[in-house]
Amino acid sequence: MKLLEYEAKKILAKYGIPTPRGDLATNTAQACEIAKNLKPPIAIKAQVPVAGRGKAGGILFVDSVAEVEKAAEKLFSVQIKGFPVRSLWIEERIYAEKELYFGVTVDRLNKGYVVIASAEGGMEIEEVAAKTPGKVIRFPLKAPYGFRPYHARQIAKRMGYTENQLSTLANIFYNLYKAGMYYDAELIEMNPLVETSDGNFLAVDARIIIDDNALFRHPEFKGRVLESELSPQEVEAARNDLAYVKLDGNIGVIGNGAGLVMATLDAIQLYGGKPANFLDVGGGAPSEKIAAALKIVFSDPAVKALFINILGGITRCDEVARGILKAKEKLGIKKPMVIRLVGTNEEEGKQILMEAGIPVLDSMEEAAHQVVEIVKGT
Amino acid sequence: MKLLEYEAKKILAKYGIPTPRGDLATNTAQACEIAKNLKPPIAIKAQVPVAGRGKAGGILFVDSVAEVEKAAEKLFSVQIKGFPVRSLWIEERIYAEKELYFGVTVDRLNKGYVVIASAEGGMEIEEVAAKTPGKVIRFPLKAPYGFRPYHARQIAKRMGYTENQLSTLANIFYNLYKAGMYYDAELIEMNPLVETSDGNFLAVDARIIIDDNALFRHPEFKGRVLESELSPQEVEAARNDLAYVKLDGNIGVIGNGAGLVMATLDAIQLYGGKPANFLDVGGGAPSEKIAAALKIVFSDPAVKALFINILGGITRCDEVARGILKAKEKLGIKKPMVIRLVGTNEEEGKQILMEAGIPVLDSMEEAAHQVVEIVKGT
Amino acid sequence: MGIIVNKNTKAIVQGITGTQGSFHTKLMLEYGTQIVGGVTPGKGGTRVHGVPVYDTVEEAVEKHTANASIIFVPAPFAADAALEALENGIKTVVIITEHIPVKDSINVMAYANQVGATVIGPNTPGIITPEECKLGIMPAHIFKSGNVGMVSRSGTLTYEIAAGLTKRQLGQSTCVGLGGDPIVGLNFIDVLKLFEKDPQTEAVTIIGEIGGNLEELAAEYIATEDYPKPVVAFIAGRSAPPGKRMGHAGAIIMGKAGTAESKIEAFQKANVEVAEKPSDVALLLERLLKQ
Amino acid sequence: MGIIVNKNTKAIVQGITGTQGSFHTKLMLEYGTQIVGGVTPGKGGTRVHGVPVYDTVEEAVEKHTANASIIFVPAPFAADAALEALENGIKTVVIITEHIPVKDSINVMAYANQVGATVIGPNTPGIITPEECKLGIMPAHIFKSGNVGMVSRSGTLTYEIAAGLTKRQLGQSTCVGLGGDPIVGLNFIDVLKLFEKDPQTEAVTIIGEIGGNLEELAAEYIATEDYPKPVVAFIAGRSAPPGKRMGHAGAIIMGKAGTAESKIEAFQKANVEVAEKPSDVALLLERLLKQ
Repeated sequence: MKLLEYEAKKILAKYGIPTPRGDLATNTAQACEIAKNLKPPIAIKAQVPVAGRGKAGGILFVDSVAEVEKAAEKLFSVQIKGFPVRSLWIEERIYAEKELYFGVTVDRLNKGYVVIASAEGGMEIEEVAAKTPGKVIRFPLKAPYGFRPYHARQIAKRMGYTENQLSTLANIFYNLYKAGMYYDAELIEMNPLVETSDGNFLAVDARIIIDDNALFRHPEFKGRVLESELSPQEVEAARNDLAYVKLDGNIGVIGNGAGLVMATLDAIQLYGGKPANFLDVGGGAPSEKIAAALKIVFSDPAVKALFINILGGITRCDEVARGILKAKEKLGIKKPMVIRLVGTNEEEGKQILMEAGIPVLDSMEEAAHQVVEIVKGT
Repeated sequence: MKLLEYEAKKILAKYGIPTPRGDLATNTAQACEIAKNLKPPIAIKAQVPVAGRGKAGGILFVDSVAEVEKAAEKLFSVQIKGFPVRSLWIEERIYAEKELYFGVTVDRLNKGYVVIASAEGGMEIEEVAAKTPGKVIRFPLKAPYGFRPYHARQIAKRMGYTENQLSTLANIFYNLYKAGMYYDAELIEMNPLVETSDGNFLAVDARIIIDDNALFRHPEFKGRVLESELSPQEVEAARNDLAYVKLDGNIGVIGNGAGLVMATLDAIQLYGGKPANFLDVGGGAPSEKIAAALKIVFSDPAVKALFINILGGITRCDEVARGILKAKEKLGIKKPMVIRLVGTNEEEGKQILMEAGIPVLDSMEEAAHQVVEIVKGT
Repeated sequence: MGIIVNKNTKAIVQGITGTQGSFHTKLMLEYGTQIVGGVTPGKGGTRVHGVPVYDTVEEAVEKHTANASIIFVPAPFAADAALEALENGIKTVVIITEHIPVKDSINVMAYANQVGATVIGPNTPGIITPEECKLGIMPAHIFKSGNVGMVSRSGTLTYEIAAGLTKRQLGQSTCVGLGGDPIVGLNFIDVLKLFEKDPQTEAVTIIGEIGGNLEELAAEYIATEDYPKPVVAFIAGRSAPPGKRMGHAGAIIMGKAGTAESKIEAFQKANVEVAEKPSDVALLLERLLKQ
Repeated sequence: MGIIVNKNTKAIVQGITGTQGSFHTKLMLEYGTQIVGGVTPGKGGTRVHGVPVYDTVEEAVEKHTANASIIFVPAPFAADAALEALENGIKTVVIITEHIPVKDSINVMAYANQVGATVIGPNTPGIITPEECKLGIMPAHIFKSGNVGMVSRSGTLTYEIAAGLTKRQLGQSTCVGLGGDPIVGLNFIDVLKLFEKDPQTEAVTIIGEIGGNLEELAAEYIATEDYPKPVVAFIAGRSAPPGKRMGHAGAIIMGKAGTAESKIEAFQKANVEVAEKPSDVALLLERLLKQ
């Protein structure tokens, strides 16, 4: 679960990490009210769950309180990378003497958390990392000991800080880590962490992604899911515990297992088709879930035909067949469907569909080929 | 820091451990008010920081709400093991089908925490442990992994519980451990943890001792020190960061270092004297602290003579000498003092005292012998 | 033979009384796997498909000298179950459970590393050494004993490819599902090393997918170590749009890795044949094994 | 020679810029101890009595190949300092600091055990191998090199006894202050084992006190292992009133142990001479060494 900037900053503040003075506005009047208590220049920042918001025009700077109204109005009226702006974070603009980067995330290879830090942070940090890897510190953490205050000091030292700045910075690092662990963050980062001309440090932007699997430990986020940020299909998929991603083609795809669905998309593309979506029904889906999946896929008007690819393990082919019939009946589906169905209860499933006049194939590649041909013919 | 029963029970309740229904009363009227909301029989329990309170008459049981007044009045009027009763815990009396024991404490040998559990708990648990050690489970914990839910289940199982009771009990164990770790407890125990006739479990008594050295992590206990529970000498000693224990003899003792002071007491006893106290000034005490120590010792009217035994390491003999003179002057001390002073700045210290007409010895044993003879002569 | 599990493996099932645990115990028993006991706290003394159930792993291990465990315990309690198995001396732990918090998995892997145990998963279909031992939830009939070692990050896609191999009489030595989570016990390189030492395995197929850089690292390993057995790879997700990276940190760790392109390129550089379609895996293996 | 520290020990001082750290650095240098560096975060680049100060142990170890550390860091941060030393490869860590929370000490000891390092303290006067190396706060002039190994739980009482030995020309091989906390890195048995192997040590004196059961266990060890060097014990606290036990749990762990009586009895059973007064230790050792 991605937190918005303002949520992340509130958590940082709770852990004693300095952030610029500011507050959240959900309308222009509120934005102006907040600005009155701030010292210009002021930054007006769209609260949208995407990276690269600055480059996409989601952050405006003004030099006086009087200019806040116009800037806020402008941001409330646009979409940033497809997301409508529902709230703004209004804060004092900080001029950076230096922009640092500090973050903690999960490192697959080392099977643990890893701290990433750089004295050359900011928007170009990925490029710094790619071009001059030596400027980026990667510090893998050893479970169960984790990140300790002296690790934080080692990193601050390697970044070139000494004296009071070393201790101040190390405290910020350590506290960010603690916040990340408490909230089960897959990612927690400050970028930029700004060093001001008077030698202080402030987290000017922050990002936290909480491990969805750990949300049961954080009931405070219950019901936070921002459905308004999802498409209608995504909302429906989430409700039915289906993994759905919209793509820009015209062949609907339903399958069981992420790897198999991905391979199905690849096969469609290989034969010259364009998938309209990724939809994984997961393992052991009952007929209702299958029916819901069909409904979601066909609610996308771009879909000209559907390819269902099921390899039954826990998933039972007869349940899949019943789900397909249910959806077909209920939704009055007229568009063509190509069905590949093998595995557990295969014979029963095939029989159900054949009795309803729906042909079933054995080979996924053959089926992929067929659905592409069908769509080409329409 | 020893918590009182009611404080311990509030912590247990916070961690989801069932305790009998009850509340705290600081006067008899309040006790009666609380009792009205309880189902008799009722237990009235003096809140005093000592073990063995039950045997000392600190717990009374009554069969009706009407009898609470008399019982409360009685307890408020007595002392339990020397402690006046300032509050009562009024709770529903629980009849035990079985009394269990469960606690977590520090194990010097294994350099870690240890869980102790027994299906035969209650007041006689020490005797059970001494006579039939097999009935007591000792489960040393391995840092940093600690006690985990499956350890709790293993212990519940070894105690003979199965089915739902196993899970319920394991949860209680695990939660007690979590409470203990959170509060930096040197000891946290439930005794008895009662199994009722309907198979439920309740912590009928609980004890928590918090590691004094960890109190900086628990500001909620700041200022909690119950000075009313200490003697005037102990209060004065605590204020001056001196370790003072009242004993029942007539020779006052001041020394630096707990081991040395203990050995000094032993030497006095060896020569037939009786020490009036233990007082350790610690390391590097300045003259003011020495003077405070003398004041405390002489405020005990039983003291007939004082033995000061200083082996200077960090402690400077000249500071000690100055402190002695300060106190002597300020308090007008007339009682005899035997002083043994060696180590850092020994010559200077001796000179200061000799100039004031106070003799100084080199051997602690000789000095101990001398002070005993002086007191015998008085 | 095969790797990690074989006909001498004596396994317990943690969470045996749950729907999935009970169902798959039956299937594993039918396959011939030695399931010697089950564990569900509070259900000790009962039986599931004839398998005795215990309250603790401690008892199950004591009574049956089990050396493996398969875990179906719900996510919030699964890491605890894995640690229970590891602490009680189990050296092979298969965690079927999905949705385990990553922090919990990290602790499990650290402990497994300390005690020198193998963890498969979490979020894995499990492991099968065909005709000897199945510790997992994969459909058994699609596998057949043979000389191809399989290692994969996905479930049904592996079945797809395994079925394709079996159809063409290419049996498998062992098929290992690494698991779909960011933190899993084994990576491709670990399994490649095991297959290298296994006399039954004559060729290996790696089934990867987009995300992470474990495929790239495996390719590098094959190249630098001059891996002695032929390897065929398949990567799912060629058609996927550029993925969402996990913040700057993710981008820094991964660099350009993670896309199907990057992975395929890495394998090709290592002279590993990459199959275009799932059914091509069998064809490429056939050719390589004939050489 | 002696044990644990000797003239080849190269030590750093953590918390060197504090009052105690700076003061004792001077005394240790004067004694001839090789203090190669100091650590205080934020004070890197300065010097204390000529010793270069670093911000991290990492740097100090890198520049000076130190193999020991003495810690004067305040209690809330002392455990972290100890872990920093241990993680950076320091194999002998002396923690002078008192009032460290027991939970923190437990973690330090677990980590030290894992990396195979020796921790002395916390709450210890330190360790001295007379005329070679002093890593501690004990007054130096009362010690003299010789063949008596000393191990003690207390500070000034040890000085009392050491001074008594020195006065009678009984020098010491090494004197180890275990530390007064419930959780310390070494116990009597650990040190007895080291003295057994040390050729310089010809007799050992154990200075114990009431509380805990480590003296009883040491006595048992001496008896069952038939310890080959003569041992003299002194126990402080014979006149102490029955102590307060730590709840039922404390009583259960200790049984009857903990009193001076119990300890003295245990040593006598093990044929260890127990001194009645501090000055008797030297007399008993003289007699035993003459035999």
